[in-house]
This record gives sequence, C-alpha cells and structure tokens, in this order.
Amino acid sequence: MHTLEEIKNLVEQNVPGAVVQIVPNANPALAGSLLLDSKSATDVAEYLRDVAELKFDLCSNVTGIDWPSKEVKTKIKKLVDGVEKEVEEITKTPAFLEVVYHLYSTVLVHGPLALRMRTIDRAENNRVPSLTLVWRSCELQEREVYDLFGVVFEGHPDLRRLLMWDEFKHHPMRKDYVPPVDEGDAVEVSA
Amino acid sequence: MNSLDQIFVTLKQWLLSYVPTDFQPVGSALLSIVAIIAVFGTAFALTTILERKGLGRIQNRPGPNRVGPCGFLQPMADAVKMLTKEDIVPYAADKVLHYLAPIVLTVPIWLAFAVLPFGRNMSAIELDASIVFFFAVGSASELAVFMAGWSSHNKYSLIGAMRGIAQMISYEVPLVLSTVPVLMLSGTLNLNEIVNAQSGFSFGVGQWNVFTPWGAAGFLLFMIAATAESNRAPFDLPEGESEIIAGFLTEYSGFKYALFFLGEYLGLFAVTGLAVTLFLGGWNAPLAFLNVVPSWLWFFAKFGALIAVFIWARGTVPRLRFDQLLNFAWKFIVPLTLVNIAVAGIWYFSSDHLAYAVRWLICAGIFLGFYELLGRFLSLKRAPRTYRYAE
Amino acid sequence: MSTLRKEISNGSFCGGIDVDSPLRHFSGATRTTNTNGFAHDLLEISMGPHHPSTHGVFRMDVIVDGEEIVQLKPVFGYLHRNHEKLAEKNSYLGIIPYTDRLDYICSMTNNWAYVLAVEKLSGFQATERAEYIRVIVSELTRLFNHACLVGFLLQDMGALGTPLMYAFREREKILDLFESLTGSRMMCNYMRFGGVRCDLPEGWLDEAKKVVSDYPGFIDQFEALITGNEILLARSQGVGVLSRELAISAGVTGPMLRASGVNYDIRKTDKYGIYSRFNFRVPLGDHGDVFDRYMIRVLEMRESLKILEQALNQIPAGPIIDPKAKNRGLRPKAGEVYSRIESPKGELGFHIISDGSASPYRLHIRPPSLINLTILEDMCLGQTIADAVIILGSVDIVLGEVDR
Amino acid sequence: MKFNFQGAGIVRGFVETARNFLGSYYDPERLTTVEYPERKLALPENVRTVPFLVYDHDMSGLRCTACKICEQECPAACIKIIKDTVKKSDYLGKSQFQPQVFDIDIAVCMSCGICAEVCPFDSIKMDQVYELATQDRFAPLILHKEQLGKSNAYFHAIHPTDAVETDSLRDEAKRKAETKAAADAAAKAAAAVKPKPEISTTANSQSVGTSATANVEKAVAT
Repeated sequence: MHTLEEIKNLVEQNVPGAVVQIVPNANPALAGSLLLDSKSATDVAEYLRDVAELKFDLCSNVTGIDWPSKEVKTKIKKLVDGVEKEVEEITKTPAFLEVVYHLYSTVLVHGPLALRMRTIDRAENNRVPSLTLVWRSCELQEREVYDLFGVVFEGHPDLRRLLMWDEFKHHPMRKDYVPPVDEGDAVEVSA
Repeated sequence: MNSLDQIFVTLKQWLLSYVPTDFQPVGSALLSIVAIIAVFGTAFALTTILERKGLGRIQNRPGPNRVGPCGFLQPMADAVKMLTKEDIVPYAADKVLHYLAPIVLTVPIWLAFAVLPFGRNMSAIELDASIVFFFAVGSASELAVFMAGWSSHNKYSLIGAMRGIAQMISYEVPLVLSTVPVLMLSGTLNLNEIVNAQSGFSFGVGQWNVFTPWGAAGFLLFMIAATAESNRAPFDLPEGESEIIAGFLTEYSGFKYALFFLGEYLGLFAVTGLAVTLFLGGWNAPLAFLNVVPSWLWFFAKFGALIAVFIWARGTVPRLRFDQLLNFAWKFIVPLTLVNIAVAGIWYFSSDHLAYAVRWLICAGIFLGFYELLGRFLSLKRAPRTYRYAE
Repeated sequence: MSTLRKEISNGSFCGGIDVDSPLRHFSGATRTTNTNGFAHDLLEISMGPHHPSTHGVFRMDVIVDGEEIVQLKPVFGYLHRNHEKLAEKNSYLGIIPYTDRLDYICSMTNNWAYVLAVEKLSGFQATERAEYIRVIVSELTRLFNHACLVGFLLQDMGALGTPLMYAFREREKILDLFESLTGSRMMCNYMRFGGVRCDLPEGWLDEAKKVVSDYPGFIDQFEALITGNEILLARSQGVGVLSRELAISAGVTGPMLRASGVNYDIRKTDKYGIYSRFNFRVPLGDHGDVFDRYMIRVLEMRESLKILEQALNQIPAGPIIDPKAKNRGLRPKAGEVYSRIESPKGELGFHIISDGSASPYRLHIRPPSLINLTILEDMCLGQTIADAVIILGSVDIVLGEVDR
Repeated sequence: MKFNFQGAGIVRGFVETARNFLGSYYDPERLTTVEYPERKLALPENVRTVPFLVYDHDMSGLRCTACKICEQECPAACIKIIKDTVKKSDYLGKSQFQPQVFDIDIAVCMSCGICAEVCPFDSIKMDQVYELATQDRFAPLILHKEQLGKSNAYFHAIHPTDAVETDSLRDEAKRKAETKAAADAAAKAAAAVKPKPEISTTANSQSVGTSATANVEKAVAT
C-alpha cells in the first residue's frame, strides 16, 4: 500500500489538472484522506480505479458529513493601546457539506483510501461531481447522501430521494434540522 | 360380507321403496346427490385438517391441535370464521363475474362425482362414455379461474388468472393422453367397466393397471398432470403466494373464498378418484383374500393414500417457474404420454408371444429409456457444478 | 429488451393508453410493441411494501411485459428510523443496543463492527478471551443467518416453509445459546469496548460444542432435501446472473460477491479480530447466479463450522474485558475511523467521526444489504416476476439494515 | 459420484420429508415447539426483559438513590426520575436521596440492560417477566416505582449468581463501613476525652457527624 503522499504524487503526475490535497486525520486509527476538487474528481477517481499499482476497484462506502459554520475562539496577542494583550478573536469556520468515499482494492487487497469532496457552502452551492459512473456502488449511497444532506451530485443518473419520501422538504441529517413534534403521540411519562 | 359391501345400495333401495314409482328416478338422483355432498363435504373438512397436520409434521411442528380433540374441530372453526367474515368486493370489480366465479368453479365439479364408482354397484349414474363426461365437466374450472382473476380488477389476480388458464389448458392434454392406454387396453369408456376389467387376481395379487409398465408410467404421468390440473404444489402457480400474493384469489374473502377453497379440493378429489378408478383397480381389493373388506372401503383407502401423496408433495418440492411449467408439460409430459401409448400397444400385441416377465421388462425398458434420454436432453444446459476454494 | 428499456427511461412509452384496450382501467397498463410487431400492453405492478416475499417493507416498482420484467425500481425507506441521527444524540455505549436493530437477525456481528470501530478510534484492544468469544458468537451468527437465508430463499421459491422450518429448528438451538449467554435471543447487546459484557456461563462451551457437532447433520439433511432437487436447479441456475466485473463495481460484498467468483473475504483480507489464527477456506462460485449464491452459503456454513471447532477448543481463560477500556462516558480522541467486518450479509462498515465529545459527531453505517441491492434491476431485467422474487431472496436483505 | 437418474433429487427430497414426518412422532428432538400457555420453558439465568428496582426488606429499603445515571445512559430515554426532597439513611447508614418518582415506559424500553450495567448501587436489575401485554398502549405500559420495586428475594430467585455476588459485595461494603464507623466512633470517643472548650457541644456533635459520613463515603469509594 502506498502512502498518501505517494498516491497524491502519482495522481498529480498522471492526471492532468488534478488538484489533490491531503487532509490529515487527528486520530491514529486511520491515515488521512485525499481532498479532491470538483473539476478533476471523476478523472482522479477513474485513475485510482484503473491504474495498475493502485487498482481501487471497490468503492466500499460513501458518507455525507455536515459541517455547519462554527464559532472558534482563538487567543491572539495584539497591541491594544500600545500594550501587548491577549485578545480573544472569534472566527467562523467555513460551512460546507462533505462527502467521503472509502476505496479498497479487491485485486491488490489494500485499502482503505479515503477521498473527500466538499461543497462550497451549505445552501446554493451544494454540488459535487457524482462518482457513480466510476463506481456503480455509489448509486444508492449518493442518493442517500443527497436525501439526508442535500448534496447534489452532478452527473448522477438517477438522483432521487432514497429513504425519505419525495415530498419531504428538508434534509434530516443536517445538524440544524429540527424534527417535527408529533403531537398525537406525545405522552407525559410521569403520572 | 356381501351385505356389508352392499349396505349403501340396499339402504338406497329401501328408502326408494317408500317413494312412488313415478318419482323414483328423481328420488334416486337426490339420494345420490345428498350422499356425495355429505361424503365429500366431510372429506373436504377432514382433508384440510389432516393436510395442515401432515404438513406440520413434515416441518417438525405439531400442526393445529387446539380446537376440539387433537384439533379435529378446526375445520368447523374455520368454517364459522369464513362464513362470518365480511365479504369484500373491490370497488372497481366486475361484480357479477366476481360473484359468479366461485359458483362456476364449485358446481360443475360436483357433477364429476356422478360417474365415479365408489364401490361395487355404487356409481350415481351409469354412463357409457363416463370418462368423457368427467373431463368435460372438469374443464369448467378454467373458466371460473379466469372469471375470478378478470373480475377482481387486480393486477395480481389478472396474472394469476392468465397463469391459471394457460396451465390448466396445457395440462388437460397430458391428463387425457395418460388415460388413453387404459382406455385402449380395457376397450371401454365406461368407468365401471374399467374397474371390472381390473378385478381379476393373478397369483393372489389384483390385476390393477398400475402393475403393468404402461399403467405405472401412466399413473405417474396422470398424477403429475392431476397435480397441475388442481393447482396443487409444486404447480400452484395461479396462486403462487410468494410471487403474486394469492393470484386469482387475491380479492376474495369470506364465503366466496371458502367456495374457491372447496372447489379446488373437490377438483383434487375428483381427479384422485379418477386415478384410483383408472389405475389402482377402483374398489377392488389388492390381494384376493382381502376381498372380505367392503369395496367402498377399498376405494376410500386408496383415495386417502393418494391425497396423502399430494400433501407430501406439497411439503417437499419448490414451485416451478411459469415457462418451465409449460415446457415441462409440452416437452416432457406430453411426449412421454405418447410414448406410453406406444408402450401400451407393444404390451397388448406381445401378449401372445412373450413371457410375462420379459414383456414387462421390455415395455418398462422402453419407457424408462425414453424418460431418461428426454430428461437428459432437456437438462443438457445444466452441467454439474463444482466450487473452488480460496485459502 | 434494451431498446424498450431505453424507451421507458425516456418516458416515451407513457401516454399511449388505448381506450379500447381491455386493460385500460389498469392505471399502469401502457401500450408497446414487442419484437414480433404485436401491439400489447405493459403492466406496472407495485410489489410491496406488503408483499409476502419482499422480506419486509420493501417495494419494487415493476413494469412487466407479460411476466417479463422490463423495468424494476426498488423503493426504500419504509423502515427508516435514521439510526445515524439517533447515534449523534447517544453516548458511545448507548449506540450498541441500536446496532442490534440494524440487521436484526445478526446482532452479534453488528455489535462487533461497531465496537471494533470505536476500539480503533480510542486505541483499545480486546482481551484474548473476548476475541475468541467474539469469533465464536459471530460464526454462530453466520451459521444461522445462512441457514435462514437459504430457508427464506426456498420459501420464495414456493417450497412451503419446509426448508425454512428445518433452518429455524437449527437456529433455535443457536438462539438458545445466545439467550443463556446474553439474556436475549436476538437483541444481544453483548459486545463492549475492549471485550464483551459478560463471561460464558458454566457449561456453555459444552453446549456450543454439541450444537456445532450436530450442525453438519443438519446441513447434510438440508442438502438431501433440496440441493439436488431438479426444480431448484431449473429455477435457480442461470437466473439473476451477476458478472464479476459488475459485482465489484457495484460494491457487492459478502457471499454474493464470492458467488460471482471474486476471492474477497474481509476475514481473510483485513484479518480483523483473530481470524488469522484459524484455518478455513473461502468458497467461490463461477456463475454468479442464484444457485451459486445458495451453494456458497451452504459451503460457507461448513467453513464456519471449522472455525468454530478450532475456536471452541482453543479458547483461553482470562479476563473478558480490558479494565483500561472505558465504556461509560467514553470520549474518544477526535478524528475519524472507517472499520469494517465480514458480516453474514457482506461488508458491514462503520465510519465514525469523533469531535472528542461523548457522542459521535457523525456515525455512518455501510449497510451491505442496501448496497447489494444496487444491481437488483440489472439482475432482474428480462427475467420473470417469479425470478425477481428469488433474486431478491438470494441477495439476502434485512430491511432493518437497508433502511436503517 | 452416485448414479443420478432424472428426478433423483426430487425423490431424495421426498425421502427426507418422509423421514421428518415419521421422526416427528418418535423423536422429541425434532419437535422444538412447546405448547405455550400450558407449558413454559425454564428461562436461563441471564434472561432480561424490562428493568426493575431492588429493595431490601420493603419498599422503604429501595436501593435506588435517584442518582440519575441510568436516566442519563438509557439509549431510549425511557426512564424518568425525580429526587425525593428528604434524605434517608441507606444500608450503610449513609443518608441518601430516594426517588420520589421512578417511571419506566416499557413501551419504549428496548431491554438492552444498560441501566442495570451502569447502576453503581446495584439497584436497577433486569426482570424476567415476559407477559406484559396490556389493553391500553399508554398508561399501563408506564411502570411506576411501586410496580418496579421488587424484593431482593425475587432478585435472588431470578438471577441467583448475580444476586449472590451483589450481596457479598454489599455485605463487604457494609462490614467496611461498620468497622470504619466503629473506628470513627472510637476516635470520637478519644477526642471527647479532651473537649475543646470554645466549641459548643451541639455544634461539635454535628460536625463530627458529618465528618463520619464523609469518612464512610471515602470507605465506599475505596
């Protein structure tokens, strides 16, 4: 199994226009992942699937993740009225939706390699390219991510809701989703 | 012995003696109808419970055993349930046909019992072409199945009806063809005479048709065709509960459903009775010294045994697919019935020239050879499979 | 067939309903022309969600030409509870009983998959004895899952429950073992981070050994009942063929993938737990049809028995749970993990993202049942309704896992 | 490989079902089902259905201290606890709260047993009753403290191993607490020999009392 850096270099050398970033994992349980950009994602995916030394032919898992904007307090040193002081500065992290693909190889028996793709934001720019045409196994899983997170997969042949019904308006796995209160079933536990 | 054997005949004559002469034909018919309905109605109730118990035992469970002693009142409970259930007719159904279908199924089936000889001198009517009559009334069930499926206005019902009609028509052919050797060798279309032709004993064993090679083969082919004709597993495609819910019965409930149920079982009883009559010596005893037992008991013993075989098959084999079912009928059963007719001819004409055993072996050999070759030819695509292992 | 399918997906077949057609009142009936040039109608049938052989509340929207399937769209979600959202509100420990209810037939393997993921995330290691217990209960789970599956498959084929009842008879014995071990027959909730919840009761190993030694008898009996049956062969051979390439591309895993001839068993490739210590083989099929899937499961049962015999004889004494492993109030280090095991249905994976708090930031389950359904339509096209039912049966789905 | 004629597989199937049919009459191993309401199978010791609360002697000896750990940990959130306003002395002589309200909605409970697992006071345990059907789906399925409370003897009857273990642990803790209390009392007596004049006696005894409980708590913790 190649390291992430090796895979990154391989991809960048062989796929024209590929922009790949390594996203480290804070936990030693799993190596980091490769962040693909929307333009070259399908090319990179095809390369990873087909190239003889990698042969990631099994896309095992597709996960959607919601990263709403969070307020992060950082302490920085600043000159206030000529005196250096520690000041808390509140910065907002960018809000986006993320899709993670876990790849394995049945031929070379290695893996997992995690690929990530991120949308620009959580509202209108919620598009990423679909990898269904590269790995068929993404078909239902991308539909699920679309359904539960609202990520629109461009190029998906059949992008419909999977688990929720078609008329459902929201995306229930988003962190800011508020489930409706079913008044008919509300029962007071204590008597 | 004779009195016990003829007890029902005597009883009927005794009852008729109180009827004015002019009304005696009508009275005789009514008495026969009452007797048949009573006997086979009871047989229906008994079969349902015994079938469920038998299937249960095959599947290692006790079966219904709660209602009455050992569960034998279960049919009563079922009947009460069926009769008190709401009769639901789909809104868009063709109501007239929906109503008529169970009747069309059940009524003609009763007619078929009229020609079956249940014992010595015990057939309701004496018809010279009784077997033709039997098949004629038996074919009415196709119509009923289609009426039910069509009128229900349900896609599953429709598919079930289409399957049913294709299946029943296909299996009508081998059903009739497999009886041809019997008719050839006994030289009559009269069921009573066919039974009489099997009444002799050789070496103390009854001369039943099933003990001849063509008879044994014909019996098996007839049984297979009869299973399909009565929509029993493994040929229960029109109902195919795992595929099309309940087929043409999907939209039936309550009493109408019970009537369908009754009709199907009566159809089964009728063909089983015919199988007993044609191949198993009818009401004749199997061994000469067993002649003391009343003839009608023999008939019902054989009848019960055959019903048990149907139940056994239902508990054992999976269902065929529709195209396979038709292929099986037209490519396998029908050719074999034709071969069987030829075998019967050989049997008939070799009787003067060859010893019994030699004749038997030749005829059986011809049939089994065809059976094996045809079977192999049809399953050529199916090579035996082996499986690899990875360490 | 392919042109017709294209027409349907383009929607050009719609609207051609003939008013004179006797089928006009069937809303789904649509008119088309077959290869012989005869005009006839297509019928849209909704199989499910309450159909006898969809194994739960699963629906297939089928368009049939006669009995031949020209389009099949699976419809999911009737059993959707959003388990993943529930997990975000629960503690790491509190998620374990929910995993029981994913694939509610095989709670033990679900437990293991989840517990293994959390152990990787927080750096725990199960004790030696616990590892053996995990292998034993998981292989027992595999045994009865496969037995039930072939039973259900034959039930779908119309064998009126006889094979199913025999399978259930054996399953009962294993469930009794689970009951005396964990207190529950199906919802075991047995594994914990760093080990298992409670030790084997007295005499349990002997009972397990007895069940394992009796099991081959059951498989033999089952095979005598049905494997050589000509009707089964005719029904299942060449039906629902799944090619090797499509199987890999579609992410099909488990016995289904191996029936298509791909040597990929996570017990062998990932060597999770202590599977590398056991001597067993991976059966592979060559045709990828329903019969191969049936046979692979039967053969896998025999291999599982080998693992069980070894594990039951080698199991060491010792603690069942690592005292350093924290269960209540666990806050794993931030980061993500993807961990998977070979569940009886296929690859069961858990993708957990921890933000260092007491409940996961995101927990995603990779359900083998759902992903194995991706190619359901591909396998069913051109087959009949009766085939669709057994193809679905051979996929081995549990709706608790499909819809989560 | 034995010779297979056409239809041999079907014939073998028939033989197998016939064997099972006959076998079900003489081999009780084959008939796995039991006639349920008349005959009930003995439950293994580990069987768990819904939780119950253990008390010693009577309801006032309820072991539960309303610490709410189970309420917190319950994955299905089906436990509701309201603390009583007054403390009572528990078996260690330590004063503890008891629950005023302890409700479990067994319609929601999924019998996972996590409450019993996390309970530090051996108070909540898993019951083995399984005939829990009611005619109403709300109120009768919410079990209150009175229905939940069951005696230690009952606990012994259904989970003997666990109960014996629990009792020995509790006895141990009690013994420790008693020796500790005795030691404290001795220390107190020793201290009382040289009373400090500036502290009033009532205040003194109170403060000693609290320190004794604090010591007992420590003893339990260690």
